Amino acid sequence: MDASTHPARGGWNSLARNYEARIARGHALVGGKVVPADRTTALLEAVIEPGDRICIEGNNQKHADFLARALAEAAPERVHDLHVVQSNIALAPHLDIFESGIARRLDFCYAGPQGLRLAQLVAAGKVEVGAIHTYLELYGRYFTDLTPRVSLIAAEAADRDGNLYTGPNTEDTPAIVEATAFRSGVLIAQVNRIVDKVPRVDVPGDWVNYVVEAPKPHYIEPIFTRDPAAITDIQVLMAMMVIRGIYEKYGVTRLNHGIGFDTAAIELILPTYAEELGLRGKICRYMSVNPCPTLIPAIESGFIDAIHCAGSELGMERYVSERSDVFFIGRDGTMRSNRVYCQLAGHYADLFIGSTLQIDLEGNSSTATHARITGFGGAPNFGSESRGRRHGSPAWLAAGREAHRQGMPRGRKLVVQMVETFKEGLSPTFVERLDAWDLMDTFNMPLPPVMVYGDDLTHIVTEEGIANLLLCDSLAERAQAIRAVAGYTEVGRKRDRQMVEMLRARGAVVYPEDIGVDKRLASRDLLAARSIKDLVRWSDGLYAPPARFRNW
Amino acid sequence: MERLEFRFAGRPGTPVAETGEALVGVVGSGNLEVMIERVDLGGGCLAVVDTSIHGFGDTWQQVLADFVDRRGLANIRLSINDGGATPAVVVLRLDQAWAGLEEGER
Amino acid sequence: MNADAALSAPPVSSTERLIDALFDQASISRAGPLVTGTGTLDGQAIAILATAERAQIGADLALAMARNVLDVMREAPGRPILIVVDNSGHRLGRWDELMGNNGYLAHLSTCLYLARRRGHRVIGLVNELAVSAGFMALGMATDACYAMPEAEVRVMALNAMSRVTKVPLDRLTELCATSPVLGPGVANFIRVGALRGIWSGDLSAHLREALAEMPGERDTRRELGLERGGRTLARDIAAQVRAGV
Amino acid sequence: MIPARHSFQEAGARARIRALLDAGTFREFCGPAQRHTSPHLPTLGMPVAFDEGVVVGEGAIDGRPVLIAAQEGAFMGGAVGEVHGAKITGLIERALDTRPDAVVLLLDSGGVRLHEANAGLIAVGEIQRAVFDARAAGIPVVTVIGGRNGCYGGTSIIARSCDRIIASEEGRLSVSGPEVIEAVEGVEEFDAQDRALVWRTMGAKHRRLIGEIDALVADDMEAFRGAVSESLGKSRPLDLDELEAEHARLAERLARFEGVSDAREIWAALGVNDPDRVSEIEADEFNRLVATLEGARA
Repeated sequence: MDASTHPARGGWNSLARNYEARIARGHALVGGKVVPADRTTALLEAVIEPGDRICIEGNNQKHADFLARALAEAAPERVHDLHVVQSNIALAPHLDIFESGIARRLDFCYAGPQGLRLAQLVAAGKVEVGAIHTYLELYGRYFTDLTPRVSLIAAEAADRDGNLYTGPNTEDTPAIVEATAFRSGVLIAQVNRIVDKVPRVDVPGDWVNYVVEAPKPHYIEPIFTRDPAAITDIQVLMAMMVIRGIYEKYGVTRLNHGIGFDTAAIELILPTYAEELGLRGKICRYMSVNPCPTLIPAIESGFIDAIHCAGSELGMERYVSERSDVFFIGRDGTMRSNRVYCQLAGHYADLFIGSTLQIDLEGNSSTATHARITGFGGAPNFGSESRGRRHGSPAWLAAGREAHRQGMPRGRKLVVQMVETFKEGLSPTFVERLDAWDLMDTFNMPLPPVMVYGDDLTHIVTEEGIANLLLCDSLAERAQAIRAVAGYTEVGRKRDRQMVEMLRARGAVVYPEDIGVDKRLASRDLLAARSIKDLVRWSDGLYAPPARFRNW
Repeated sequence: MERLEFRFAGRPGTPVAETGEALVGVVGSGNLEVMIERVDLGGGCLAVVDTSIHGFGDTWQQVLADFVDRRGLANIRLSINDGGATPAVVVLRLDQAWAGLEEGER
Repeated sequence: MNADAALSAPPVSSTERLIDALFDQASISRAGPLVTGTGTLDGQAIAILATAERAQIGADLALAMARNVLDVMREAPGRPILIVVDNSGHRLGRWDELMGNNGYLAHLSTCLYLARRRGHRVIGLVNELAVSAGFMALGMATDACYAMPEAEVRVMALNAMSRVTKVPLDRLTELCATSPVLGPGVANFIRVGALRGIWSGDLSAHLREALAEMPGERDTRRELGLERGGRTLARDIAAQVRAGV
Repeated sequence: MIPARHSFQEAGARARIRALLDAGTFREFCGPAQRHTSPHLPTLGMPVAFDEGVVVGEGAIDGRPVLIAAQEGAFMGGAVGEVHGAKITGLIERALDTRPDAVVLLLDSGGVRLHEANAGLIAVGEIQRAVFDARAAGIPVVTVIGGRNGCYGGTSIIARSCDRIIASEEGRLSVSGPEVIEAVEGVEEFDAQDRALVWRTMGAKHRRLIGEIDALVADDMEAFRGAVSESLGKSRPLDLDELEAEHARLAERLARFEGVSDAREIWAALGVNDPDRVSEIEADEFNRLVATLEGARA
């Protein structure tokens, strides 16, 4: 760190003085807040200093892609050794800057499609990984030791004063902006259009230093759209078990769904299976999740009272706008999302349910695969016991009674993994040892990259049945309960049949027939929508799916 | 492709009561078709599996043995064309095939 | 189209040279890839419907060919038709698909079928190349189809086939050596019964012979395929289904 | 609007036949227990299907006898191989012997099966010949399109060789697949990922508007059954006058739409007020639109 920023040696406002100097250099170049697109790289070279901590906004969906490319075109003699602190590494320029030496150090959450190249760059010594975080952790560190000096963000529109409208995909912007703007950092926004008056102010203009109208709208990926046509009978069976064996049993009303086909199957049988069971109004009333199109039938049939979203989803804009009783909508009529609040809401909900790639005998699960660094995203925060929670709810208390059968009465968040025993290509989901251990060695990580720890997990649902880990009294019992639902995997075939029967008698292992799930009904016929077109029909034409999902 | 054949004792000596067959499922990636037929096997059962994924003989053996056992089958021939289905899908199709055979006989 | 063709005066195609060699006398005109006219052999007039230069059969070309067949039916009832097939298949393009090229190709083969029913002998001869739908709509819509020795008939080139089927090219090439159902080539299409045979040497004699043959009532290509060992199951399966077994 | 229908597209070949025919009337020929599988697929290391991916047989619709074939789209994309093709050919030829009220072909296919390409191509030609023979004998042949594969390649030519085509909005009918056009001619010519473009160019609504198919129905078994039932016993003549009329129709289309690059231009020219909405409307509204346009033309 520059010596002049230390109070003992350079006064109390060195960050602010440094900020003023940067802004002076920037204004000398571009004259005002609005930056012509072709001057963007020059501006970045002027306001970014070597060694800066920098955030290039990259969320699940919205990406400051134009600014990322502009930075990648900067001269490495002028801009180098940057420390990148951003949630998602999703685009090629995010890594190009490491290849060229513009950046050196990286703290992030999730790498997704760039995971393979990131691993190669780490191996080549081009990227020093500080740590891989969950979203809330990284944002937490923005407000402690990793505050960005310069943040490059993306918004839908700006006015000439720099007021920003993010549209439905607000996502991570508020967290980045707040940390940067209030600690003498520089904020540069790319917008799709500069207008006279923004529809609503998501970021006040006096926090924003520069706006650039990007030549093309920022990149948005429809990553939460699951085509019901791809949901299988097996997934329907698992969804039935989740509804009867968990949602109905505990009375789960506040929850967070993962974004896979498994949880989409649950959403799509709420209006059919759960409705017939008389569960409307009793389960699934409040959700913390993106506006996944597969939620439409459940919303339309009156299951869901309210949804808060971390971000939006392409094609859902009009539908969401027209359902302001359910979604969080601005005065302008479009949704406001916010990843931090959504993560927070989900953390204190009654239940998280998601999928994973591997589970071991303690119930630890991981989505890590060899040769890739993928990271965590938000699942570990959603998928963990909320030990700071103090308010009661029927589901939380019911789970608590199972979890704490002696001593101090407590509540318990339900954390559920929903997996098939084998994945496509016949690789087993249940393993004695997670690949995460090898990954730790390969990439020199401090810990194996575990997504959800076994002691946070309460239930595993497979096509075979449900393992209720709350009712297991020892690690040995826990392992047997897991084996009992692991089907024909090696792990499953090594089950001790006697012990499994004992666990079943206790309710720690539950098979479909034990909870009145009729396997013969487990077919796609139960899905309220079996195609994207059906979702459009449910939405009364308000949902406008992206072209790639259409078949009409 | 790998061909696997399994014989199960079933209920030895059981005479063939009726004839019939049922076909369920379609061969495709991650899917399979199962044909179930009543034939005279002296009370035993036979399964012939043609699968596109090699090296899962043990798993097939166990899945099929459980099925024969669970249903108490005799004189049943199972013919399977497999495009790499998971055991979950195999079990589902076996149950559907059995239901189809019984339905055809009603 | 006519005017353009006259202006650019393309070099004489192998299709036109072939037509010259087949007939005592032939009067043909060329419009782009389409070659039509009348030939005489032993004093008998034969309608000629041909394409040249490995034509791509777009909706417009298919329609023009169908027009020609309809005209022959109206103006010269019973006159035999010789189709010289030389194409790279149907034209791949947005406009052709917008128009519904499959409908145009089907219309062309329907016209040829009707001509056969109305007593026109329809003979096919593959000159340079016949590909997939271009072979189906023309060569296979005849009473009998033959090929020149250097011609090629195919569904798809092997390397493209390898990409689509994900079978390695080496393996495909190896299999083609033994399997007549798989790879391109006139010899394979003869073995599966899609082509009657090869015309070489005295071409007029071949044509004379083909014209003299009485058209069969039934589609006998399955039988040919069985006799020649290229398609061993089709005949019996079709017969069994026809018998309702 | 709540979709609570019995989807044709969702169903497999056997379920489609069950739903279209009168209960209990179906009798299958060359069924799976006979194991007439492809001898060619195993040489390429591919799995076979006991019914070769097509179900053929006879039954009744509203008490009237029909022959019916259903391609199983989930097996090798419904592609036509030697045995698959021979089953369909034999079925259509049976019509000459039994004279049913229709032969119904449920096509769901990408065309010729490349793993036995030559046998598949000639099989497609033989099916087409059998269709013509049946039609010439006065037996209507009806094509039904509503599966995931649409109706492409050689099967698209078979479809248009029949008397009548019934399709759902999800159906597609074209000789070239979008991916093939893109691969050969480039993404500028055709972006196969742009599925709205695919359906606008090859989908059943466009085909219905330009007159390439005869009936558009919702993706609903009952709707399909009704449309097939209406087609029973109705032949289109196979004579010179009919072909001249067809020719005039096809010629007019090419002349009128020369150089057009998007279906919406065509729809507008045909009198559709809001071409952008055509893709969005349901079958019944679409059919009202078609009726209005046809009324205006008459």
